[in-house]
Amino acid sequence: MPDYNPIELMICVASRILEDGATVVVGTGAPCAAAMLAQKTSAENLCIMFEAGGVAPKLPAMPISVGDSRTFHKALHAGSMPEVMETCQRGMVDYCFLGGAQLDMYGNINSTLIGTDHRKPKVRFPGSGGANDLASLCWRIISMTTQDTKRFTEKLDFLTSPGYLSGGESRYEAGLPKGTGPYRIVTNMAIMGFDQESKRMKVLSINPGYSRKQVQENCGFELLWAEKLDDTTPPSTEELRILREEVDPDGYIIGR
Amino acid sequence: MPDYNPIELMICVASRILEDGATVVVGTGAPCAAAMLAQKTSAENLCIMFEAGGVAPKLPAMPISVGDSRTFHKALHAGSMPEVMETCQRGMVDYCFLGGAQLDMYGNINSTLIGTDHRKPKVRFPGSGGANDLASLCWRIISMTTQDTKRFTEKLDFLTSPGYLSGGESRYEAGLPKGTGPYRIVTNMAIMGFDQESKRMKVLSINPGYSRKQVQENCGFELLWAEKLDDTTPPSTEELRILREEVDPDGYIIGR
Amino acid sequence: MSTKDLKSGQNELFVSPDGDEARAFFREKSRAPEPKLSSVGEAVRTLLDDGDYIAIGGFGANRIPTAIVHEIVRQGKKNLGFAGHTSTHDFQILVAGECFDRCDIAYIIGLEARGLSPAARRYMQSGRIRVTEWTNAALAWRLKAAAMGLSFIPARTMLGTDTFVYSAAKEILCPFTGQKYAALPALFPDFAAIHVHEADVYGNCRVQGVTISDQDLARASKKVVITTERIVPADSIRARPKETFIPFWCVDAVIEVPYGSYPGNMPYEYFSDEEHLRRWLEVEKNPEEYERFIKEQIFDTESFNDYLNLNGGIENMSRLRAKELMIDKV
Amino acid sequence: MSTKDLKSGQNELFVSPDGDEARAFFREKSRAPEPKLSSVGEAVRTLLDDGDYIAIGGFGANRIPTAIVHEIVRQGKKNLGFAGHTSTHDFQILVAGECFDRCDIAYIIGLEARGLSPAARRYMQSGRIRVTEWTNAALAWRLKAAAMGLSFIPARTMLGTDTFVYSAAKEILCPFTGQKYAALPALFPDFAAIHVHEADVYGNCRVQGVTISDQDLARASKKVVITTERIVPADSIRARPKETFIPFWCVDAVIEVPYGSYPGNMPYEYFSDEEHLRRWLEVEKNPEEYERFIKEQIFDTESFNDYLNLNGGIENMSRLRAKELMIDKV
Repeated sequence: MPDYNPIELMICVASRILEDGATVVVGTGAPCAAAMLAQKTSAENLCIMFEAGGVAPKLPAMPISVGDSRTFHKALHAGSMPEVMETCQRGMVDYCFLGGAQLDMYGNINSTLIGTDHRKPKVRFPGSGGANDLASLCWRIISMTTQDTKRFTEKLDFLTSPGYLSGGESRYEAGLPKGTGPYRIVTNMAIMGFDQESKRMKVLSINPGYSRKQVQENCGFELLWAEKLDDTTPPSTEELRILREEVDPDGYIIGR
Repeated sequence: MPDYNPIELMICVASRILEDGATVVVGTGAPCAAAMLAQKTSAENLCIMFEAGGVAPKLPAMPISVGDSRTFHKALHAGSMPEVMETCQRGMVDYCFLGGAQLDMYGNINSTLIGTDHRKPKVRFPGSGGANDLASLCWRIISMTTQDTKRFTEKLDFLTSPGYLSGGESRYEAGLPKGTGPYRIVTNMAIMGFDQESKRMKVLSINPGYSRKQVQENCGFELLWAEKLDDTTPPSTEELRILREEVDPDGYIIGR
Repeated sequence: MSTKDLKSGQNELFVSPDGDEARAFFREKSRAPEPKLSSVGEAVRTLLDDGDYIAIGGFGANRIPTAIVHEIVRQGKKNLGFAGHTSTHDFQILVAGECFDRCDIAYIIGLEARGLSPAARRYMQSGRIRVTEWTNAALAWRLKAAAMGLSFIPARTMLGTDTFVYSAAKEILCPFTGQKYAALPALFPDFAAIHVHEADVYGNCRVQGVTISDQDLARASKKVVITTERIVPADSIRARPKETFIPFWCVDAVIEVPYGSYPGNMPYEYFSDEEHLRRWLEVEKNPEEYERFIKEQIFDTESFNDYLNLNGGIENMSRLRAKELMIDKV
Repeated sequence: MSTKDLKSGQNELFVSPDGDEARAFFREKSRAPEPKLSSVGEAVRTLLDDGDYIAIGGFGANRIPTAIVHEIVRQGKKNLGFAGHTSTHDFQILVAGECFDRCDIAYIIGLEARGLSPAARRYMQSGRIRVTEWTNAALAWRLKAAAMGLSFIPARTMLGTDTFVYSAAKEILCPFTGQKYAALPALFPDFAAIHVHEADVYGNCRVQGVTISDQDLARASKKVVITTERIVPADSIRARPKETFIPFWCVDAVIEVPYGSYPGNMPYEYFSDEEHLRRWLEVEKNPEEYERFIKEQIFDTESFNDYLNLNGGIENMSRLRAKELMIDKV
């Protein structure tokens, strides 16, 4: 079995979620790497989009900004931010990737602040950026994140971007588009989905080297468990080769 | 005094209304000729726009369509219909020209139908096109039209484009932008404006060769009269020369 | 102003403005960058059904997909809904086939400075057509609302007029200022045809000149057929990504149709054939002559090239090209 | 769903969304095509007042009008409102001058993959700044609503979240479908600065690459300053009218500033100076070093060329150009 680090594992696992012919809005870093890896493995015709307007570029290197030149290098289209967001709102975008400082059992995300005083927070983060928009408007939200009890929390300090809100049908009752929502959470320890009824986070698969107990202990809320719990397929030699040699040869993201 | 026909008179009179540095949306025909004449006389920097998206062209000939190539020949911008309409809605367009089959004392215009059954009219016309939009959104509406009692009517068969609606403040109470409305009606017989309070049509100036009596007799509703009634300045030799030689050398509009 | 005093247009809304319904359709629409080359006959046969609501790109006799409009008539499509937005010659052709039985009206019947179509007028005065009034901006913004994935958009047009009364718009108040607006329902056509200057086989399109409402029409419509003066290599699209006017995922079929906007104007390519358009207006006055003319021009021409040859072929096209480029008087 | 259950964001709306107020301003704004050449100092002095609400074009460290942002700091403008939309390095510079005291937030503090700005974070955690939350699309659409001359636009974003609670949006229902939307109030900035590739002296502008929200920002803003890599003849604009991205009537001042987006990326011209941006993040950790750095980089540089020379001059610019064009590794 090949040797790999947690970020390599997460990128490989996330890349497999993206099917050929789908559309995905990505940010910088690991999500972009996962989408690039997907294009070079199972999803040649995956259409990668960036929120500043870049559509289907031939990425010559990892973007530093979702608006830099690389995001529309030999692209099929260099558009605008409203155009990309409206394409999402119209229902033409299948996937987005989101991260944050905190995540709750309904897949809601905090990227705004830690503290209780909005005007004078303990720690201020960048805010929504495009995250709330993508979480609201794309069909399926994917998150990649290291798992611990601070990050996976019972109660967010601030609900920046919508997951399933308070569960059940609450997301759609709030006015968000039908059929949308969090789809997969890929951590260093496991792969989670969401229960169809309650919309609570449910572990689907455990990564090599981790136990059910560890996955729960590193989560600040009670996890649901799939009836038939899978073992996550580890990165293949070929996936790792492409990731290390073609996707991120400088090791900016995978740290090699 | 030079010889001229009624359409030449109306074009010359209308052209003088347009001041230098203003913006105007025009259609094909006489309005376009008036704007071109203004550019070549008193309003060199008049910015001519067409609703299909053409902005500030160097018109090589009279357009046949407000969307044909001539409307953006060597233009400063070839945009879109929403862009032009939104520029109007934002308050950046000073003038528009409108015509129609019927006109009432508040400057409301019918270009939709004659008859009483909307689905099966006696005579169907093209409808609003962009007329209602321009009448709603530009600051000042100008009309050029031959005057008779059928055209200048007490009651429109259909109110296609808004003038002052039922007078007074009714235009603004309907939600239309403050400070907008019909500004001048240029006919073969006279030049009309509108009373500030009642918003009824008011004769400002009578054209050479016509009497106050004729102007009223050729109007289907009671006209108001300016306290100090002017005599319309007839087209100058120079205006006619430019109109005939440079603006409409083929006589498409002025019929020469 | 209280919300209960707000007025509603009394006429029919022909297409559901529901954003979630549209999203459900768009979710299933292919966004794979795959070749979409087709033929005029196949595209109309497979993508357009009787009863659909359609819209035509361009501006009536400027950059119009004439071959597709002819084919709709030729295949005898019926009971269509039609967006009478900046329509002139396209409207005239569809009237010749009596293809539509309901119409959103902004501008119909006329051909601008050329005059009015007698046949179109007869059709619209017959009482057989269900009609709803709008304006050019209103239909443009209805398409924009749909392209944005919204079910409505506010506008300051149509207010206070009969155009509003006979529309399907509704008054609403701005929640911030109390300002009254006309709420315009999103328009998601079932089918749109757009003629462009250049497209690759995937449907990435470029146009020259004014764009009218085509940027929104391509995005708002559920199925989109592109006719193009020229197919270009995908590499050419990637060389100038800023110029991609319609991205491939909007498009269902791409067909190369040189002189495809004839008898309409194609910016920087060829001017409109004013003689031909005048002939239409002339023959429409005489029903028998009109029938013969339509048979000859549309039903008996098997391909668009046949139609071009019938109307002067390459020689005429070269003449119109010279006129467009203003080298005809040199 | 009844309208009385509709929620409102509880935070402050910094700019009036009133369409008629904006129209009254735009009515008086000059639309004469007159030369508007200016200097960085004059443009900021004459077009920007303390207390104004401002917005910066581009995307934080991509195609930004750095010279104008520096000058705002240098002239000591205070109590500004700021649209924290796709802001990164521009935000960082304005924080260095403590220029703004209220902020609409979509994305602030961060420099994307480069990390977070310690100084910006301190500023935003100080409690001295009035803040209202939004999202990237929400601010983009607020600008679009203004560009359209509307006081609001509906959107399906922010709903159900704390981002909405701490915004100034309001829930509304679609009058056709009953669908719940977030109504976004139009944003008419008092002042915007945008960097472009080419402009003529009248302010007709062209850009290359993605446009982000600048098409709407230029139209929504009451006063607009353009910095441009190159002034081009007006004839060049007329030769390609389709490419005019911002028309002259939006623009109040035009200034030629070569390398004007430095240290940011300018598509097809030069890449961002990552070393320089890293230096900012580094010095911000040490207040004394930070003060020295800001003095040296902004207050003591009399012109933008001085600033460029301080940071490697033409040689460095050539290096960044090679990187952008990907000829640095050849």
